[in-house]
Amino acid sequence: MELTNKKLNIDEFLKTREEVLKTWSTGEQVKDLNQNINYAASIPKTKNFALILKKAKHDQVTLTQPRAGVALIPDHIELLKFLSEEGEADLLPTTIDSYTRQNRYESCALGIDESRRLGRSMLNGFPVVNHGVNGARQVQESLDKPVQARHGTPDARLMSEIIHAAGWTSNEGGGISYNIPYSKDVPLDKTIKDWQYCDRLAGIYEENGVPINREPFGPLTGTLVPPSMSNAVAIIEALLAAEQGVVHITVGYGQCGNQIQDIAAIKALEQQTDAYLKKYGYDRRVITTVFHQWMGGFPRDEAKAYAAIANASVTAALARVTKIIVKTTHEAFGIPTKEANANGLKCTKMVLNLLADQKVYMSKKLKEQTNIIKEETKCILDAVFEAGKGDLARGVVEAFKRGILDIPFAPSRHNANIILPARDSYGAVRYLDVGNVPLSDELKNYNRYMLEKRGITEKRPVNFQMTVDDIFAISEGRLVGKAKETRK
Amino acid sequence: MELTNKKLNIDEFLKTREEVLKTWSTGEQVKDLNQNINYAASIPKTKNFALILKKAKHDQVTLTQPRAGVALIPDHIELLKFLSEEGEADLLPTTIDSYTRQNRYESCALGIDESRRLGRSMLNGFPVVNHGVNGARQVQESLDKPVQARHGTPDARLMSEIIHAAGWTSNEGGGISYNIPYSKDVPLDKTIKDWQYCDRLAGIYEENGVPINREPFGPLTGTLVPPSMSNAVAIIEALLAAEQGVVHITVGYGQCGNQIQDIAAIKALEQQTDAYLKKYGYDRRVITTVFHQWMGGFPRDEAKAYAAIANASVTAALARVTKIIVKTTHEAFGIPTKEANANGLKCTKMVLNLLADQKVYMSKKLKEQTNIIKEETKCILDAVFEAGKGDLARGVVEAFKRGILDIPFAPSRHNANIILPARDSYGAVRYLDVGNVPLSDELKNYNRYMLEKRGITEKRPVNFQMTVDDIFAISEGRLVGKAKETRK
Amino acid sequence: MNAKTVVIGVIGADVHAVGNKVIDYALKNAGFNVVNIGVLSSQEDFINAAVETNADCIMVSSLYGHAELDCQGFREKCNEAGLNDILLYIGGNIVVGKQENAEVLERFSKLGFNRVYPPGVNIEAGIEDLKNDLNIK
Amino acid sequence: MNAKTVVIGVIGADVHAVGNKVIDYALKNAGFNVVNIGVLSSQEDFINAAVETNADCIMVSSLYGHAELDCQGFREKCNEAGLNDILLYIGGNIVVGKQENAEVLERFSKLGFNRVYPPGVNIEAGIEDLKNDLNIK
Ligand code: B12
Ligand code: B12
Repeated sequence: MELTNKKLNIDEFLKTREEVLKTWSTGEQVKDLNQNINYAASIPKTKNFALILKKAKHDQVTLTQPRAGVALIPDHIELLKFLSEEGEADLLPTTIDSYTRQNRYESCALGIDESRRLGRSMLNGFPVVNHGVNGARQVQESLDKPVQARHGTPDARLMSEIIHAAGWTSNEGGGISYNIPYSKDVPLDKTIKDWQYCDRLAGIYEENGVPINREPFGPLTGTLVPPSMSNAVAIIEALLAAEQGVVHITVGYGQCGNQIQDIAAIKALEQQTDAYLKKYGYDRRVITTVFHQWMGGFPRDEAKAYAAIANASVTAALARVTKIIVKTTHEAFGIPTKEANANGLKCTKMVLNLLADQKVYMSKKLKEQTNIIKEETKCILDAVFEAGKGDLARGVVEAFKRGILDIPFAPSRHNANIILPARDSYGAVRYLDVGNVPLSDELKNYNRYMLEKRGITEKRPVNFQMTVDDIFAISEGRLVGKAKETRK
Repeated sequence: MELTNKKLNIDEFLKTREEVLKTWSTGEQVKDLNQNINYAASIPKTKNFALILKKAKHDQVTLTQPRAGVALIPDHIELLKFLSEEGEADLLPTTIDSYTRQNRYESCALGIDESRRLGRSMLNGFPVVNHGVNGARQVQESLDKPVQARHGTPDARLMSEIIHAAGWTSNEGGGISYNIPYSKDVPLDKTIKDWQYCDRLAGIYEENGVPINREPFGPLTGTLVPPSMSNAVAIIEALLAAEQGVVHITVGYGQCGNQIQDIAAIKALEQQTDAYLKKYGYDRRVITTVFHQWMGGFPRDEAKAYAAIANASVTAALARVTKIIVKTTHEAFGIPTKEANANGLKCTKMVLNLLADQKVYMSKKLKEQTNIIKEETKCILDAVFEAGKGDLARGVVEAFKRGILDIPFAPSRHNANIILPARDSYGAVRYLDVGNVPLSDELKNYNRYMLEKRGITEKRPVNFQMTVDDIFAISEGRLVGKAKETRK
Repeated sequence: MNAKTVVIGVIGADVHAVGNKVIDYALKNAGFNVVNIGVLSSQEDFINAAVETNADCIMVSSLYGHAELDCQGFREKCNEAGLNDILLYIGGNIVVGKQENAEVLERFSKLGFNRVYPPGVNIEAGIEDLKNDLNIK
Repeated sequence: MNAKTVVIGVIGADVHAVGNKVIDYALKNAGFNVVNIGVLSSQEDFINAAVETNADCIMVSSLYGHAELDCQGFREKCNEAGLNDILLYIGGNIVVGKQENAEVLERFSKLGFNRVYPPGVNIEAGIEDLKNDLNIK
């Protein structure tokens, strides 16, 4: 089948499905789609991710969600319970381990064994495919809040079958956002197709009365991604999902660090996602937003990590996002303890509470930055559609080839890897090298101008060293990187 | 001598001085004012509080300062060194214990002995008068950053003599701000006179080439003080200090919690202090600002306390204050350990660094709130001048009698204690009962309107219970207090 | 009903007034007769007020950390004044810094306090205990 | 000067690419010959690259926490491939969670690594050690 942005037809879907379920032994258990849906329909509404998000959007409150996952079921349940109770998390995750993400289920089996033997989790997440639908249901049934799978899996078809069958009502990912930052050599047309499958699956649940939330992974590589680039990808994935019948979509954005730019990016993302969905005929979609606390290298000092966490939460609160993904003070070291994780949540929630009744007020600067992001995003999206001759799915593949879409620091061979980002003097992320991203001349000049300004202030050339310094900046205690000599 | 806002004449000053120095044995050691000034002149410029603040203002950076003080000299030095090095504090304090503040030097002596005996500080600060000028110099000489005395002393004349003679180049306090929140029955005319002495002393150093910084204590009772009330007091104390020849003045403000109102308050304070000083002929004054992180009841949970600290730091950074006074995660419990204190500092500095290159941009809302605070402040100040028939010092005494100046929750008998504050729906602090504060009808209506709005939203009467709930709100994890039933 | 009388105040060189005002309000709301001697009060101030008003309980607040110094001999002075049975409560931030609760409790029990409240215990808890201790329903 | 050759890459199912790109840049700046096999690399990928280019050192990055699983038998495989003297470095976030440095160091030394870098040690430190180990001034 050639790649195209069309709703999968059911026969095709079911044929693929048979093969998917064979890729690991636990696939067998979720064979009966109707039964799966019935089970998912039976869980209480208060545990439905999509509905809780919709309510939060309506009430204008921001919900907190941690990342968390360990190898063994009882430990994982204990962990999530702790984050729910002690950490006051509103939404629960299950972070999936890296072997599962690469469909290396045998390695998972080894990791599970080793974890049992050594008494500590040897996997960096919960191997949900190996644990199968019963394991996944056990998790969901032990908790009284909605559960989502958070991963980074290029081919998440089997996983998606298992989690939805277990009543996990949200799935993170997308054909671009779970490929380019998460793999080296998986072709884009394959991941887009595989995620069409996941989206279609969600659509089928939706059509059968079980709202399912889908969340494109906004931050991508989490490192100096210009807002217009990540927004473009989020909007594309929202459109691709909508085509497959997905109704509840959460578009995401990873904090860049300049408060005005970040708020502008959220506003632009929200408004443009809405507008593009309408433009392409996807009505009655429920669009919510998610803000990721700083996704790049984190400060090692705990007090400073708290600062990064709380500062990000201020931005989220003022921008009134629907949910915020929370970091911890252990971020720079490794998977956090449950206590550190709960502390990150509590700190975040406290900031949200302190600012619950406040919001940002429009200034000239905010309007200006919002417009710039929107215009840049439009340049990119126009070019993607054009590259696909009107077909968005094919456009994406072509756009990555040509570097129209180009994600900084991505490991994938299918990413052009030409553009370079850096911060301007105010800490906003700009295109240092715009590569083949088809910005208008005016926008190119603006980006260049803002960086030259920094170059002049700091008396240094505008080049890759600036980018490198910016990569380390936050972990070394500031936003805008200082020239290398002053670094240790 | 009748109270009047006139520069003390030198004979009068020296006559008083003789008596002051007799009030405790260590007074004798600072008898020679010239020698004191020469010593203070000899310390490096980098340790001069006034100069460092001036530079920070020029560079538009925000400096951090902790609170800290223990009973014994070596421990105190160790503490400050730790906060300077590990905590990266830019400015150092010495918090003075509560007995010294009440001039109860015998109790201090007991506290010092008990601290030695028990091996832990039995005093809540550094008893600088008992340690005398040599002890105070030892502290100053052991450190490479400027030192300030922070206290709450109605009669700080002897203390001021000792600290300046020891090269401590900043003194916090004022005739109102160190009386009304800090004592029960000390007459205002006495404290104003006594602080005229302290100001005149600073003025004499200044005239002899040693810049001395004076800082009226902005937050007052730290609990729901409407910005215009604390700003009015700060401006009055700046004017009183300027009359005595003080050049370097830091006006302060304690966070109320609504970001827009807080930033508006800082802007209003800065601009009006400048304007009033110029209006009354005090030229060439160097006005800097200080922002106090939330001064009321603090959350007990450490992660939540970090949130309060960092959230306050965001406001300070965006408002571009010259310095910020830092709280700690132990705030709700007691005097912090040096580690907790350093962590508060590091968290604060990290937020400041993350936002160093950013600022707030003018919005309609910010302009509106700034104007409201300015107008309220002007109503109050006009009435104070009028009450004193043009003499500010006498006006203050009269204004407190009449309740023109009226500070919520103050312990002093000389405070009218009529006004009641409460938060509006956005968390901004308003006058619930305006008492005798002479706001214009328009401003009164505005305050009332904003609170009625909250009453309607929350379906509850606008009364003292609202105030009580707001007192507990932040320590219980939010900004706007919820009705009592929901509290434990 | 014959309202019970409580003397409240903040001991020593302590000026923290907010809690004191809240306690005043809460005790009155709960039906007690409140004699509030305010901040900066000495042991003698408390005792005189209690003797004069024939009080059932003295609720000492101390926020600033000097309570250990300020309360030495308090119970003995109460006895001397004939207040042998008076309930002595203390609460607030009663020691310098964050210390082990159990240890602090013991220190103040030794000083003769019937009930000792660590930081963060609000007055509501004290009122409940008081009702129990005074057999009020 | 005859530039020394270093093979770099990220082992296992690990896709963290940022550090890898920075290390590439830094080693080249420091005058090394860099063979970058990128993320998601197996032990075999590292060894093949080292054999082909006659490398002096293999610098393994592992960020995602599975290094202990991914590195089992690495030194032995090197030996089998005739890379007996090759320097093996590893750095990044090499274990799951925040663990005692000393213990982690020991575990990886046992796996045959010459140098083991805990989280937060930047590549600059590794380059200095490499120069020492290879006698470069
Ligand atoms: C950005 C990031 C991501 C991005 C990566 C994008 C990409 N493709 O590159 C995304 C969001 C995709 C991601 C995904 C995941 N991540 Co991640 N990620 C990070 C983060 C925040 C920063 C990493 C980074 O770029 N740092 C900046 C670079 C320049 O520094 P560096 O990588 O540390 O490298 C430097 C040094 O370590 C050193 N160094 C590295 N290798 C070597 C080798 C030698 C010999 C020497 C001398 C030095 C050296 O030098 C480098 C340059 O100075 C870290 C946490 C942190 N550090 O703050 C977590 C972190 C590495 N991620 C983690 C995890 C678990 C994951 C996920 C499994 C899922 C999750 N929980 O989100 C997936 C893994 C997917 C996979 N299969 O690998 C964990 C690892 C846990 C552990 N070890 O216990 C971390 C530590 C976060 C945490 N505390 O949970 N992540
Ligand atoms: C506001 C405040 C101030 C204001 C007080 C204004 C005023 N005149 O009232 C100002 C700024 C002036 C101030 C000054 C000082 N303060 Co102060 N202050 C605070 C703060 C932040 C809040 C206190 C408050 O109002 N809370 C709200 C009220 C409603 O709660 P509360 O007072 O705790 O009372 C409740 C309970 O404790 C309980 N309770 C109280 N008493 C009793 C008694 C009984 C029997 C019962 C059952 C219950 C009970 O019920 C009350 C109502 O629910 C606290 C720290 C905190 N809690 O976050 C520090 C704190 C009390 N202050 C402290 C200190 C040291 C000082 C100073 C010495 C200087 C300094 N370091 O800044 C001076 C002292 C001056 C003096 N001579 O007393 C310390 C005490 C240290 C210690 N015990 O180890 C604290 C704990 C801060 C800290 N961690 O360092 N302070």
